Amino acid sequence: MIRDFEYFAPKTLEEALTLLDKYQDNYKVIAGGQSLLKLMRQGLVTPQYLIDIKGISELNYIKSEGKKGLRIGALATHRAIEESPMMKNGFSILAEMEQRLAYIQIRNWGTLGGNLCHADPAQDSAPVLIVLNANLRIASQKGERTMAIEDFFPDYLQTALKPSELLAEIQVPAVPPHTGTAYAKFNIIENDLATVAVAVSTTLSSGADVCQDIRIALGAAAPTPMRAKRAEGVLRGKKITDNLLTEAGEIASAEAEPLSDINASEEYRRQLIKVLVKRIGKEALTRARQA
Amino acid sequence: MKKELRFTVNGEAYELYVKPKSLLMDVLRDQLGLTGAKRSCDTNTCGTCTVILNGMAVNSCSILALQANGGEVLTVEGLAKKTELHPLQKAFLDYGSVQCGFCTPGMLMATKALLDKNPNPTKEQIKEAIDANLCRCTGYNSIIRAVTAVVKGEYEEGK
Amino acid sequence: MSNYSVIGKRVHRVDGMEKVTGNAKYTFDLVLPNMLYGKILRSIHPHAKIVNIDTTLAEKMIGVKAVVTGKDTLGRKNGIWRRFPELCDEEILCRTKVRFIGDPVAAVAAIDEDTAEEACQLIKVEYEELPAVFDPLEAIKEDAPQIHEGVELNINVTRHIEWGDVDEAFKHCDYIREDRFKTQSQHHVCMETHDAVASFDYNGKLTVWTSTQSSYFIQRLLADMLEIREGDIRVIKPPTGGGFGSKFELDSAQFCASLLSMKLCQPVKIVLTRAEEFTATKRRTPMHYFSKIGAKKDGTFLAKEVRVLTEGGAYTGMGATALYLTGFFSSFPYKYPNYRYDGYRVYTNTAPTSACRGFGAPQSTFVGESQIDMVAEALGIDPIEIRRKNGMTPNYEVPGQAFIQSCELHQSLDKTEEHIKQRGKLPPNHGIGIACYGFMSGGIFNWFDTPYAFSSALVRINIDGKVDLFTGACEIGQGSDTTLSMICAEELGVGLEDIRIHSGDTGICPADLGSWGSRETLMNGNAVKMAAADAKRQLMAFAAAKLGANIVYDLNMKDRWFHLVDRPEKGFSYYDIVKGVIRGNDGEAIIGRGHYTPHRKGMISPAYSFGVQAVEVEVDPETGRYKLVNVSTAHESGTVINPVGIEGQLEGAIMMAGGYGLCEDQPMDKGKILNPSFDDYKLIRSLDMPETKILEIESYEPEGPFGAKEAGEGLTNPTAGAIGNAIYKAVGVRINDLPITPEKVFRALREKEKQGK
Amino acid sequence: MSYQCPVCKKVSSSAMDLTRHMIGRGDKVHRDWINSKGFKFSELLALQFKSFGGEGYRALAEVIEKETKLEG
Repeated sequence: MIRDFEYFAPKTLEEALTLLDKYQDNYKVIAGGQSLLKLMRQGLVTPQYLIDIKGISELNYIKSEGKKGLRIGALATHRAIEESPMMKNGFSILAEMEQRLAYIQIRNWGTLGGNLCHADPAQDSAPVLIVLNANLRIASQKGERTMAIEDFFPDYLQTALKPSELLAEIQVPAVPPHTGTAYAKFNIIENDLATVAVAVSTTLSSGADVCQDIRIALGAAAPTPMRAKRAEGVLRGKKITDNLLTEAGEIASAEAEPLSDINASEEYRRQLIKVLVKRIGKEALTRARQA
Repeated sequence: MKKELRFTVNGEAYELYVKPKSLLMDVLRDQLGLTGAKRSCDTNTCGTCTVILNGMAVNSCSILALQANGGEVLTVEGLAKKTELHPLQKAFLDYGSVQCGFCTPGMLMATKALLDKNPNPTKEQIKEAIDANLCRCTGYNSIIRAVTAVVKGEYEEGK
Repeated sequence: MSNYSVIGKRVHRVDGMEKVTGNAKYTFDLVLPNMLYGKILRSIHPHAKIVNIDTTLAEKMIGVKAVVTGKDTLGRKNGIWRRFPELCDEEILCRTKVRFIGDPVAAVAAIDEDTAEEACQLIKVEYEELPAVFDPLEAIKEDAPQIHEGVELNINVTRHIEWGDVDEAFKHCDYIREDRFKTQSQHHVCMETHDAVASFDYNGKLTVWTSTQSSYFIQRLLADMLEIREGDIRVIKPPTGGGFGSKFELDSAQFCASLLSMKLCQPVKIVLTRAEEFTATKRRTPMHYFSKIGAKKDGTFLAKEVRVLTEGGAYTGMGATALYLTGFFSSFPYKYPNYRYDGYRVYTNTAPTSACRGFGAPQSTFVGESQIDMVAEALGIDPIEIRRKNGMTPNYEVPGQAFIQSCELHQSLDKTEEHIKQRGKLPPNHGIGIACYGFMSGGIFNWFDTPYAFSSALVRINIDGKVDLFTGACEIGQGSDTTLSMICAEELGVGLEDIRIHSGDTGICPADLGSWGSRETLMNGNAVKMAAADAKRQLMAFAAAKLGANIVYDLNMKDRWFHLVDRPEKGFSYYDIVKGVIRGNDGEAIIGRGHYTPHRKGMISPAYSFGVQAVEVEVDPETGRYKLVNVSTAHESGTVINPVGIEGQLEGAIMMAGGYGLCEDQPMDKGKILNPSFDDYKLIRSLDMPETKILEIESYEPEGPFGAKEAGEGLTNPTAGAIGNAIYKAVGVRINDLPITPEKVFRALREKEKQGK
Repeated sequence: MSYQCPVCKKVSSSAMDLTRHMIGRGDKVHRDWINSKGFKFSELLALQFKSFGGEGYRALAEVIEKETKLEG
């Protein structure tokens, strides 16, 4: 049963920030609400004030700014991103990820910003945005700040948002040349929440077939989305071989901190990380060579 | 504490007063008597409450009614033109895509939304369009056959 | 082909129009004037004494109209095995003790659902926790907590089946193997949860609209529990969103709504949430299986011995029947000359286990078909060949148990073999596994102790020739309204559009046991056919007299035309005959009566379906994840009355049985079900659904209407076993406990690797 | 050869069959008789699902063979 709350539907960012400032931490912000309403119906979240930002059109956009890359308003829906013509070249991975995120009904109403703020470690969007090196623009009445998405998830189901702050924009820098990106999640039922998810972005030095830079991100492998930095170390600066990828997979699976739950044991999750890092690393490499 | 909700449902304009916590599904079912959209899961995971909002298939159990303010809603009750069935409805009958029927309204609206946007979907796209919609009776394949038949034009007007 | 005019044709469901337009009004959709909404408060402990229930705060709450607890009941114990009082063990509203997490302790009626739910939270229940037991192997120990007074070692029921001399036979076997298996729980997952609208009026009459598989059972059980005359209770079954075995016992929504309504003389509606549905309604029975089988070198089965211990949960429900059927179907569909089964059902402090589509047979088929593949491999015999060698044939008697009339198992095996050959060489990590199965066409047992015929029907022909068909059969999505209307139309010689069916309303329909055990087509079908024939006879008599034809001529009616069989052009229109007969009957409408109760048909069922299923899987050896690629089924169900209906049953069963094999389970921690939502309870969705193929089989069942038999539950039986066999074929590992999750496959593969080294 | 249940007088064709009858009944009187012979009923029962070959049955059957055989 949903508890009663006081409802506000600001039409501008300014109005929204004023309300957030006024109600400090007795409020909850709702965008698409595809996760939030579920929690509210179960009585797990019972806000006194509900601030509905879904109608703030100035936060609903997808812009391509050439060298600066992509700028995605926090209220852009998953479906809009999935179908956007701007999701090409290095960004097509975003569309691929979105297409496997839950179901069309949910993608139609749910927003990327809302998905990130729900901060579920098993969510699809975080690992991909982490390997794409995305930044988040956070707004409040006191002003704006940006932070790397990597730092956005301090703990399980928690974000770095301070009271009265709002996630306004996701900034995805242009993908460097010779870069390949790939994403995959493991689940028993297609499009279900990930048992384990892996995203990899590989940049090859021009000419030589050497790994100039690599980013590996894991979902559902720890209380928060995480980078597998030690695994990256294995590959960075080297010519990537199957053996190296296998080694990277083993190291990634060692540095992860997966839990045991009804979907999979910790041990099995580690095995899945091992396999997926190897496979997705290879996929990213192939794409980098084609890029 | 009730708030005004103005929207159109199946072409009719409505002005209602609803509690902020009312879900779109509740308003459609309890206030407008449109009981086609069902509730089966409480967790946004079964698709039986699917309606079309502003041209998109959505789960009406996971949208606040007030979020539909100013919007256009189509429910299964608005699918047929008076007594003339929509091609999808005819196909569902012909291909045995209906058994207990509890998921049928959601299935119809999900596939309607698909065909409105994409008149020639692949089989994979049809499967994807109903992936949110659980059905314990049919095993989905007869529904996929029905939609495919509509796509092939078996149900164009006059046929 | 047949010369039938209605049956065997591809027709629209008679309830299809209402369903595709959203017009169909389910119990879930019903709203009555002055109606209240109820909620049920349930136990949070697996086993506890109820010391006190304080409802004062809840009663004081604005909007709350009534609160009931066990004290407001007559203290009767409910059970569907009415013939055996010791197995009627469920109070529904607990008075002194709760036995599982979810056991109802109180119910509230209020002006809306939210108020009722809040009121439930205001009810203070004082519990004294008792030690609880969850594992049947623990529950049978001397020092285990006793769950039901006087039931020692928590043994609820035992079943024993035996024929031949098993011990002697094993001595003559060339090959014997013994294996242990475990099967899990599965939930029915009806899309419409359990719900009811009860309305008790000032004349003391109770009307209940509810989503049920048997309106007659609910009527009778309510009469027992509430001490109201059967005739003063009317149970109406609106369109129903699925049953699958979960909806023919009296449930908490029906009982609590009725009780609350009786306190207020106001309609009360209760709808279970999905979480309640998962945690507080019954489920498929988990079983510990020990199976020993012995064969000759050539693959002939000589003997089989099976022992089963089932997790009963807190109450009996239909568990006793599941225990018996799993024992019987462990011998199916093969000719074991010597067979022995010992089954024990044990109470535990978990959600009760009961009937679920397949009724004990999915468990036994998974075990039996897995083990037969192991035997075949050990003896170097082809899996199809060994099944051919031992498979049942027409007119076979299962000693002391059952008599099989029609049986096209061998035809099904041939078709399946063809199909596999056509598939040709498989890609790496693919495998095709097969499983044989069979099922009953309705049970013969009468533990319910009904004085009525198992099935009954009434046909009334009105002056304009429109036929009203009244039957207690319950349309729950499986298509009985359509199939029975087709049978009625065919027998009468009219069109399907001439029939209007009225079903599942105890106020106007003759009693019928309802829709479970795959009984409707055969049992109710026979009753409908008999009623139609009775009405037709009255028309024929009049027509014969009117025609004044020579006595040697045969008369018939077909497509609404009475005629001489030899000279079809000579006759009258059906409509004229109907008018004539009613006039001749002094204006009384034409009434036909029919009923069916199996006699001298063995102990299980009057007829059995048979079939073979081939499942192709693709396994990822690194993760153990596998994909169901294709499922092809040769199902033999006698004459096909409603082809569209059979396709639906067949493909739908694969969704449910595939899930049973792959992912559906209800893991628990100290009696608490850990996945009570669709987030965590995994179900096959459209993207996971395999290609399905139907291999058509010709057959005819003498006992069935127009030769028809079961096509509902049997199809749930083979899939899990076929999946297990397919995975073995693909990557060489065998999983003996369901569900066969990717993680289990992965672990087995790693084990195999270790041993390889 | 026939054997009679010392508790409820059921007659069986073999000691093994009578053994199953007595374990199968599982009520107090049958249990007490079995336990009085130095067996632990619940262990015999549990054995049926844990160990193969039903050693429990056989051991009890030997006792029954001796003690419940009917003459003639």
